Amino acid sequence: MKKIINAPENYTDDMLKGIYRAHGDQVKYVNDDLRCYCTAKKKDGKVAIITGGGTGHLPLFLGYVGENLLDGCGVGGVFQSPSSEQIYNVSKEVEAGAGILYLYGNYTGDIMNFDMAAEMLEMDDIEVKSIVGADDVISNKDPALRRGVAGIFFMYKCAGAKAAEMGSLDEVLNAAKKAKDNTRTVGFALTPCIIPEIGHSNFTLEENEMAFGMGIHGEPGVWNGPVKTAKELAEEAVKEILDDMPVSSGEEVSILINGLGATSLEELYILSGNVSEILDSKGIKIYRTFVGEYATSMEMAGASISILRIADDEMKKWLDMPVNTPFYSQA
Amino acid sequence: MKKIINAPENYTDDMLKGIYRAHGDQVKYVNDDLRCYCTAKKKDGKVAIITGGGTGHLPLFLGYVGENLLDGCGVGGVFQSPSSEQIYNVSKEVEAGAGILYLYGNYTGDIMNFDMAAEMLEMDDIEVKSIVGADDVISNKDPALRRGVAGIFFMYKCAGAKAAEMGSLDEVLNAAKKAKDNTRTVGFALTPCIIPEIGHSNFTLEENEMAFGMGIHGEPGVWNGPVKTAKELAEEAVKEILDDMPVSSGEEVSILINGLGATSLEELYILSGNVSEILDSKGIKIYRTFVGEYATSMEMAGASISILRIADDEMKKWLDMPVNTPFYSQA
Amino acid sequence: MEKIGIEDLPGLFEALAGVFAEKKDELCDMDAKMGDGDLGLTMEKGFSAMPGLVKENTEEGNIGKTLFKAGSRMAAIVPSTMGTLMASGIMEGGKRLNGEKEMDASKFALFLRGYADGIKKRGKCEVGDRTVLDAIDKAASKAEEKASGGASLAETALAAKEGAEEGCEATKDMKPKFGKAAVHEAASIGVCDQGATVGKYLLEAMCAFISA
Amino acid sequence: MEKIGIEDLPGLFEALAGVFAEKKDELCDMDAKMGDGDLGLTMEKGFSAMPGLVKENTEEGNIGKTLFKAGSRMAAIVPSTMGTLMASGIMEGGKRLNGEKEMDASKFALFLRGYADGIKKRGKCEVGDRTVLDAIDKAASKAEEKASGGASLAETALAAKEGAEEGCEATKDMKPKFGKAAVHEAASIGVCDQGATVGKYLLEAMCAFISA
Ligand SMILES: Nc1ncnc2c1ncn2[C@@H]1O[C@H](COP(=O)(O)OP(=O)(O)O)[C@@H](O)[C@H]1O
Ligand SMILES: Nc1ncnc2c1ncn2[C@@H]1O[C@H](COP(=O)(O)OP(=O)(O)O)[C@@H](O)[C@H]1O
Ligand SMILES: [Mg+2]
Ligand SMILES: [Mg+2]
Ligand SMILES: [Mg+2]
Ligand SMILES: [Mg+2]
Repeated sequence: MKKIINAPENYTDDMLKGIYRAHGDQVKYVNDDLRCYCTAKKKDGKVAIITGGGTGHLPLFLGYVGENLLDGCGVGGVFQSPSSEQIYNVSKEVEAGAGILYLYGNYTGDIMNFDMAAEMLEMDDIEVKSIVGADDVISNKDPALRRGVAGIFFMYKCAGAKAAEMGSLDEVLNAAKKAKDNTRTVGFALTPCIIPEIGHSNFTLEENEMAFGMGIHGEPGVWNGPVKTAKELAEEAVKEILDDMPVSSGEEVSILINGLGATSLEELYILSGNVSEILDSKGIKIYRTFVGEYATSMEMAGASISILRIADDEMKKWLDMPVNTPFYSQA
Repeated sequence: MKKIINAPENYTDDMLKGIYRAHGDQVKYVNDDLRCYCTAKKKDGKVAIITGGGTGHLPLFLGYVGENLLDGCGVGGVFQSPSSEQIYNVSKEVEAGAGILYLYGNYTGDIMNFDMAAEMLEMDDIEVKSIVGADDVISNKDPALRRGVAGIFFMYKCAGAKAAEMGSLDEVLNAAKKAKDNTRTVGFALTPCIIPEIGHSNFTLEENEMAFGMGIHGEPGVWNGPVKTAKELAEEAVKEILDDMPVSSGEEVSILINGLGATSLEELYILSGNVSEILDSKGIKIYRTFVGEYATSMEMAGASISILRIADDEMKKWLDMPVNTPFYSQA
Repeated sequence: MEKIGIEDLPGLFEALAGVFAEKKDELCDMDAKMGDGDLGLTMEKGFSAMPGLVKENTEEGNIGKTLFKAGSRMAAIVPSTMGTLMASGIMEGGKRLNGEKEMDASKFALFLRGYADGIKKRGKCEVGDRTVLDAIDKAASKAEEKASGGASLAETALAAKEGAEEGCEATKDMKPKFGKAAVHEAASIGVCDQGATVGKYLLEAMCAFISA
Repeated sequence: MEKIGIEDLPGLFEALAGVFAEKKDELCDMDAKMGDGDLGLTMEKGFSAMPGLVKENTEEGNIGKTLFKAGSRMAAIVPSTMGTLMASGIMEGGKRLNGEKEMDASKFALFLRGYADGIKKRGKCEVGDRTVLDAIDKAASKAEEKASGGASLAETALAAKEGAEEGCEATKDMKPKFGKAAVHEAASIGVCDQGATVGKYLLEAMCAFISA
């Protein structure tokens, strides 16, 4: 394992210390617990949106806490859920009188802890609604059982914008739901990653082997085989997505080409170009293209392709809304 | 070689096609040559700032073309200079009546081609001044002969801000120079990268070996040895920088913790935290902390640490100025 | 041992922690085949924290509340799926024994039923979904049957252990429904669910402690 | 061959391209030890483009202008350090022969002097800086000496070749001043500069072509 770290068991907390030291004007932690990550710019009367999940996916999850996006994040250890207590403490801090939306990925550990936190808040008479990202087409035939991956960005964007417009809790939930219903993702890995405390990767890929459909924690994919070209990968991924969520010629979409960590931005743009060509050939219009690292698995090489079907003009307005966090800005 | 690409010989052009397809509202190319990369938002009467260099360092170089930063970029093949003709064509397009500043890295190939382009522009009576980034402390004892690496970001930021303020060519040059004189960088690599057309890395590092002081094209470093901790690396790098550019207790600096490509953002923040602690212990104040991928070597693992000594309040204003490019935004 | 008192709890959980330390790599490997490979890690971490948590959270004369409070602290330490489920089991099991001084055979069965219900509620799962519940539910049923017939704590624990083993074995033929494993139906055929395996080891270790 | 005519240029550059195709890996390896390892790649690419460029840019009766124009096109194809230096050499060499129909011994010497001056100007380097200039400058001097003594083109080319070899050999003891190699002084001791090695192969190939 080659990493720029200190003691592996301090990985998450050392990272958090660096983040608070760098961005103390924008974010802070509460309850003396580094893992209770909150915006420093609370806005009265706004629905508070809270996310959370394991460490190892930066800028996901905490990186989306900021203006016109999210308000707080429970930070777990590497690939592990934050505790219900931490989520509860974040909730108490950022709640601003209009209720709370929990918006996170569809992983059992996270669900259980967010549910427990919500039960604790009920006792305090604070209203909480929950929605999970579940965009990974390959992970399950049943949409309700799919993993949440990079496509959660679109949910953040839409819900964050609606909350910034001072929408009600139900309206913010509906914005998230609209994004969720119209988002699909397919990903693939070229190399594994290593959990610092474990010290070796939990799967291996041969010199020229890749894994199509692999999960962001290294959950095995649908096929392993020789590395395909960017164009072939784009074709296969877009097909999986459109088979699951048909988009007609003339309709508009937004695309997100996400790097898993080690893959260069150069490659992501090659892939983005290929995805665009395929959509062009089908007469599908592209409204906005996002390319970069949005949801990673530390130093895993690979990428994911997300497509958001533009449901209406309101959604475009949400996508266009400027955002600003220490990790992500859109002017 | 595991990369998400099509034909290796089309790497640069495939990447550029993807970029123009994604960001056609903000950037364009001229002379039917994808490698002549220009802003689509030319501003009359402003000094035009042009950069350029080899492909493989995204977001460097073209990623900094945009509002309040740069106006054009000559794009070379992987790790190769753009041609003088390409630089000339970009210059003719973005020149807006107030002269041109060439601002690029201190590499012989680039120098020769920018010089040739400048000679061609002289014939057209267009005024050009040139300055090179040369911040890599390790690369040479003589500051004039040092390589330019991630620290060029500070030069872009200062010169771009001064040009946005409608400063004269000399004023913009001086802003770049002020940043240059006060910037130092030290970097280290944990893994090599592979030039697509070559297909194998041009150096190797053992399972637990790293290279301190390595160049962004893989030029050998000052020592190779077992991977050190983030804290040790921060100490060694900061020492090299401050030995070369003393900063006293009470003075202010800005820091840039840059990832070389495969290193996770988590690790960069761990490193950033350690650098901050060292500066804190010396009584040096940190004005702004930049963490992320600013100048990469495709999929090389490693990082660099840049320190900018804040020369005056004007420099702070330049650092604070919002910028917006398809690759980089600061609100 | 005829009854489990509050003072026995640290020793009980030390025994469990010992078993999970031993099974750590095996569980991680099982989990890696289906999921993310952290299962052994979190089980060891969670159960090895419990002896201390039980001591810190002891409520004099109330073994139920002691277990509930220690369990809720454990949830914060290992918030992974199985960590949370184990904590939820201990908490709900503890709730059922609220006010009790100690556990005899029938209270042990009560605890196990609570343990199973805690998992069921928190995991929104049913018996047959190929989870840890399949092992624990069967353990609770067998314990209830034995205890209601007047058996000793040791006999009840033995029945519970056998139930857990049976329940775990039965997962071999079940299709995974939840999360990471669900996509790998093929890989799961003929193999025990890793969570159910945790349940089996848990009851085996409890039984060994009680019979020792 | 007694004179090099415009019609000989494609063949000349084909011969050069052949040599650099052969030396490609060797040059890449030398360059990797000191710099970025692309040297062989760009030399092959640049010189193999030249036969076509010469044909496309032929100026009837003006070998100088033909070389100048083809060289400036080559600069656009291989804009790396050595690519640009080689192109600059050909361009400046061509300028010195502006208006000439062909190259005899003394014009060949003139061409080489221009070649060296082009490198010197573009690279802002001096003899002794451990660069390609050390090989080309020595080649030009030896050619000038021979040609001024009335030697044939072949004799002049032979002298130039020997000069390039000498100049290249001499870089072994020179300290690198420029760019990527400069930091690796130690690694460079006793080894020829890779750019000077290019200069040596260049003159060897020219000499072989002229003498054939
Ligand atoms: N919803 C659920 N209800 C009950 N048990 C579950 C549920 N989901 C998963 N499990 C159990 O958890 C085990 C995996 O535990 P663990 O490795 O901690 O999960 P993860 O790493 O996926 O968070 C599975 O083998 C299964 O027995
Ligand atoms: N300023 C210079 N003037 C003349 N020759 C130079 C100069 N800098 C480098 N060289 C020559 O170029 C060679 C390296 O060429 P090349 O590999 O193309 O450079 P790079 O890859 O660094 O752009 C060196 O060995 C040296 O002979
Ligand atoms: Mg990365
Ligand atoms: Mg990267
Ligand atoms: Mg697991
Ligand atoms: Mg080179």
